Amino acid sequence: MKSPRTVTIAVTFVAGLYFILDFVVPPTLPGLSTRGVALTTSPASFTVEVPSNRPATYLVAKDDPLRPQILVAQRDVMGQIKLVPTTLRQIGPGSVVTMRRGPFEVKAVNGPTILTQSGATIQVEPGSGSFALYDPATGRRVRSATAGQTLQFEQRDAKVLTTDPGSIELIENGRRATLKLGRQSVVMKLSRYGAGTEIQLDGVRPGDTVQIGPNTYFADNRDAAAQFNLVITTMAFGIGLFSLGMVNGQTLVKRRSGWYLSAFFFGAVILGVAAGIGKYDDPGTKARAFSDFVVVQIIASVTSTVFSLLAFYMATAAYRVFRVRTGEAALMMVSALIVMIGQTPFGSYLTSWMGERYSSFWLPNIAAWILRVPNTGVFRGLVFGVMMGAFATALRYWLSMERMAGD
Amino acid sequence: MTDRTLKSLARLEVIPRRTIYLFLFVACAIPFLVPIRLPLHIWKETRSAFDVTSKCPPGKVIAISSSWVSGSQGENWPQYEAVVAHCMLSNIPFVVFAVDADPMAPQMAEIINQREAKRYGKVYGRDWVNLGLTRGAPLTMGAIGRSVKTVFQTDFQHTSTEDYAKLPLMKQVRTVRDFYCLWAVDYQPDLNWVVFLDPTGNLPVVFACAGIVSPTFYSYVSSGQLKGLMVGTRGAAEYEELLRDTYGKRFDDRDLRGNKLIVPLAFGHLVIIAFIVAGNIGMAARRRQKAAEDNR
Amino acid sequence: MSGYWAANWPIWISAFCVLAVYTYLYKDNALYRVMMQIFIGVNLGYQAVIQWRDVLYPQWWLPMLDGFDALFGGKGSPWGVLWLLVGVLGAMFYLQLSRKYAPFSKIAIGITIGIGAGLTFKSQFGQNLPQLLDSFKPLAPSVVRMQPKTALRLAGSDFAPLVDGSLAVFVTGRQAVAQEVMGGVELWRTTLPSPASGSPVVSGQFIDVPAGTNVLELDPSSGAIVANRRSTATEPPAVALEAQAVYRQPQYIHGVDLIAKGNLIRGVALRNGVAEGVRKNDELWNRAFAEPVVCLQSFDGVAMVVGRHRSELWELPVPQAKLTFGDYFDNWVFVLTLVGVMSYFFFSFKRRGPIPVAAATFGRWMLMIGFGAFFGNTVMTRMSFLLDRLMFLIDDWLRPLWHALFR
Amino acid sequence: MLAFSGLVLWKISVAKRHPDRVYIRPIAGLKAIDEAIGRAAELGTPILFNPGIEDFTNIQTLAALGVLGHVAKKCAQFSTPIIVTTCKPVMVAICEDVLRSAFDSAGRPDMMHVSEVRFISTQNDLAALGASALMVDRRVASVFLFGSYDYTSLLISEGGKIAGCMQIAATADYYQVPFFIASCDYVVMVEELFACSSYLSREPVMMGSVAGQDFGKLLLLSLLGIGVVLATIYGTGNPFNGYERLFSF
Repeated sequence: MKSPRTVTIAVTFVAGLYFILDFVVPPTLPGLSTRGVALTTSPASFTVEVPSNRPATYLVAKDDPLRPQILVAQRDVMGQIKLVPTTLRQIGPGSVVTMRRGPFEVKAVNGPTILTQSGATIQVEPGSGSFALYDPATGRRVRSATAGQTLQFEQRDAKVLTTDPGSIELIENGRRATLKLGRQSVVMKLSRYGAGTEIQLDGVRPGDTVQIGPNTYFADNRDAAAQFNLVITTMAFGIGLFSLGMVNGQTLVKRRSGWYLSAFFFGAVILGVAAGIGKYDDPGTKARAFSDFVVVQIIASVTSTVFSLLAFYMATAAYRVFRVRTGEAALMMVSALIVMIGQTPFGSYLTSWMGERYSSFWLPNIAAWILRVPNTGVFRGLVFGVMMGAFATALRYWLSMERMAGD
Repeated sequence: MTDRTLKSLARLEVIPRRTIYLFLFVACAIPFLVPIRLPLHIWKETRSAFDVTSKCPPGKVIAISSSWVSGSQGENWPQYEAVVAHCMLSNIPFVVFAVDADPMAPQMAEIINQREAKRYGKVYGRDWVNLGLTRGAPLTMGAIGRSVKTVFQTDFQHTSTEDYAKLPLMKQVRTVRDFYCLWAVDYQPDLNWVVFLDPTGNLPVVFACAGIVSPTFYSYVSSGQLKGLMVGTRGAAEYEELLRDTYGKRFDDRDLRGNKLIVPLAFGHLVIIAFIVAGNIGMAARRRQKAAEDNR
Repeated sequence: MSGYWAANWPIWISAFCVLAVYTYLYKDNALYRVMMQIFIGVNLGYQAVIQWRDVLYPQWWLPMLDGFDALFGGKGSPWGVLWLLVGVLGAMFYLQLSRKYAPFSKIAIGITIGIGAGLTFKSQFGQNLPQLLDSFKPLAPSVVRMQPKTALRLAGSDFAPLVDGSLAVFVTGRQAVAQEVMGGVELWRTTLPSPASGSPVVSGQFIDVPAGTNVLELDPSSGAIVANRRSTATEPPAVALEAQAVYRQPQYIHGVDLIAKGNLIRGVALRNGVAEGVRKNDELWNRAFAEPVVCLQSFDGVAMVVGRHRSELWELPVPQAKLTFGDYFDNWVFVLTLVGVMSYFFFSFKRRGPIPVAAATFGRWMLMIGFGAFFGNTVMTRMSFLLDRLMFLIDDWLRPLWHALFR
Repeated sequence: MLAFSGLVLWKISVAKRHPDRVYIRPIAGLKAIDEAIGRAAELGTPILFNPGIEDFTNIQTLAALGVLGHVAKKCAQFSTPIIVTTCKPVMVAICEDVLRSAFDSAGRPDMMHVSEVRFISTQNDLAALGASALMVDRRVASVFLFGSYDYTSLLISEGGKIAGCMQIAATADYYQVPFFIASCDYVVMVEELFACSSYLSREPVMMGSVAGQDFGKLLLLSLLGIGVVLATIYGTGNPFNGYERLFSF
């Protein structure tokens, strides 16, 4: 089969390429970006249509107390829907957003219109499910506004019609210029060190050195890429289940030796599934109590017991390996013994008679020295070597040079 | 040396594994039944961890990232216990959270919190808050630093973190600026805490880790990225010793796990060392025996 | 006794699990095998539920449903439908089970391998670069004393200049000059109607410059005079030119305090341990400025030294550790170990000559010391886990039993 | 990073043109592979291969798969069955793929029937104990432990020791190397793991990449030299003031 092989090479390359580019490519490409010192900005704006109301345009300008904070509904890693702040760049015509504005102080209320201290007017829509006034101090909903109150309001389910990213006036190579931002422009604020951080247009202040250019999308999609990776590897979990089920099923059906073990296995799987389902119940319920029992008394208990088996193995392994056969073995033994004794109370017990003056020869201090100095040297040496090995191996696999599958 | 002593000594070279297992088991069990005390040497990493925590000014909280579960409770339990006891003894409020951990992690931490709170008369919500579990390190770490309540909208019992009647402590916990320092207690704490939680690098970060991974962290302590290090049970026992020195009577009347475990630990090490020495004596004896036979 | 059983039966189950695993230490036996199968089964069933509920359900299934919902008129992003494709890709793993379609499973495997390779570059580089830079250790006391470096020259000022973000405003006589402090680009220069009599300050969105009894309001982006008003009672009276330098130190860079006297500036340690071996009030460096200092302030990793005719931005040196003989010895050991270990792992060079051979041999020795230290450290951890189980058996299981039986 | 990739690719191309010019130092543990497979063939029992505890996102696992391919080919020559154990479900598919291709290329597709890939548990300690049990049940002659390991290294290798298997281990997880030294017959240390598959296959691509990797290390060493000299002249950290802010990961 030739074509799957070619396809495989291609997808391997592309999958790796994303993560490499994400690492290498800056948020905006240096060649295509403008760099200068900002003077003034004209604010970005967007037009939305809310249910039961006419389209309205909002400016995203600083110093405006009614400047809308744009939120979109998104699922977090736990699957819950949360309102997360977003930027104008990430919403486009058609997006459904929630806008939070305020807090503002109410000056007067005139029917459905609220006049704020700063002179702006707000149209209240009584009875509309998509509009709500809040008290920012308590977070509770307020039915009607009265003069002197400090309030905040939220407009849900607003549909974005158009967006205007705004423009910026800057000094570029000693000349003044006005730059109109594109819909996907990224504004980076450069700092004395490093590549800079992305900021919003209204966060630009006179004197800031900014770099403006097209979005390279890699940084924006980092979360989605991680999610993709996680999902696709988790999907392979079923193969393990299937393989184990096959092996145990065959043993059970054909009554091979140890078939009773397989019977226990299937029983245990059912128990495990039940415990897993119970885990998501609220604390206090029976299912949850059962799940906690299985997790704490069986899974946790066995896990830590298996962990502790290693202490025994360690003892026999140490007994076997630490023999003064060669100089190297002796070195390994001595350093292990010092570290072992130095970490227990016996260490200082045996050597503290030397007094403070020779405290650097106390066993705990020698042990600490071994850990801090030669051990760090060895560790770094190994790490650098491993890094190089990992780079080379990764390169071979990425470019499908490795004949792993023997083709 | 006679041939017979040599011969019996040479048997030390091949001690059956079950004998070693038995000796180890018994040696570790004895100190549990017969109380023994040994003096402790306090390593400078532990001392600096203690000093950092002690200096917490009023109005600040200590953040503890407790991401361990029963698998590593042999070391992390005493460590976490010592840190919590320290916070409660010196009336420092703290918040606990777990990032990218097993779902059991908040419960494990809460068992210890409740036990210590009973002892020192502390109240949940006022003296500590357990914020529960979240995922997505290292990006989440930065998000916690920017706004604690955005990441943790509820605590581990689903109480809203803005419900100040139930959780008055959350009134003063907003961003990383409200933290005095971060303790990360885990089998292998994530080094990303140093970089992501407070990008300015002003927040002291202290790790409590398992002994096995500790060699990787010493270099970060010497470079100042970590302000202290609590290594395994030994670190926990030393920390308790420091608590005993500082708080005297209020702490003195009991043993936490660190002090309980450090003596059996020393005995276990001693058994292993004894067997290593025995093995070498056996090897030397056999060599000599062989040389004597060859000469004959 | 019945009360004992009601409270302690879970402990008995736990203890039974622990002891069943420990029987393996004596001999491989049927009880151990059965228990192991049960643990494997329980764990697998539990994990299967968790993988679905914690990963696939929130991160794949729900977003996909949201996508379909959006496609048929719901809100949200229709792009979620693409997760269906991910599902198809994930299903390709299962083609491995069929002989005929097995080559197609390589596409899914290729993607995952590509991701693995791509991630390696980023993770290895990110983890190890700081390690490399930290490995540059001095081997002898340094011969050069580090001094602040001049990063930028700026305009002079009669009064403490205003620094707001990256914008700095200097006033000399009837001139006000705004420069940004990253590259020194001049934004504007304004001639004032009367000589300035104090430091400019930020007030709302404007910059206030005191001039006699009046206050001039300047637009920060163009320097245009927006208003010329009498100073109000709340504004402090204009400060006369001071002989002593004015400090404004919002940031102590690297834990260093700056002290100016006449035209000499000294960097002094703010506290003990700013660098290893440095004590509070130790002088770290001093440097003379060309003229008497009017104002000294620090921000963003630099210090701004202001004189009447010119100002400079100084990059401050990192405080150097005062190393002792012992530290240099440690550094030698560290560097030699690192080099030795790295050269031990050269594969494609034949080792010729005494130096490479000696380096590799030394590296191997140090490697053994390092391995010994790893071993010693691990013993402590493993032993702790064993003790934890012993403590469970003795304190949680046997002691209550003893009490129930004999008290 | 780009420079290093270039170096590797250049060396690979050199090795492709002049395969004889590239030298690779023999790695002690690898010579034992033939011996281990031979032992299994004599006894007529299977060998067990464990590709570590990680999945393909760990580069060591990928290196181990290279070795698995080689071992499988050798096994096909001797008609020795292979058991592969793993604790990552996704690795089942990948390992089967490697085995199938290796057997096909050795002209023994029938070997797939006697060999198997066993997923044991997602919990890696249980997987290690399960593998130890398999070693006893199947009377495994030789055990190959290649790849990334954590604390379970001793769990699995002591299991093999108790079962009396001949064991060859290789890992780049340096913490585990001492435990393998303690309980295995041959240990391929740390980085040597990455050179393994090159040494075994003697393919120009692999040899070249190892040579490139060595040049990369030489580059790193010279950087280190320059850095140390600068640090000695200027004192700690100074020429690199603020370097950490250049890289925001």
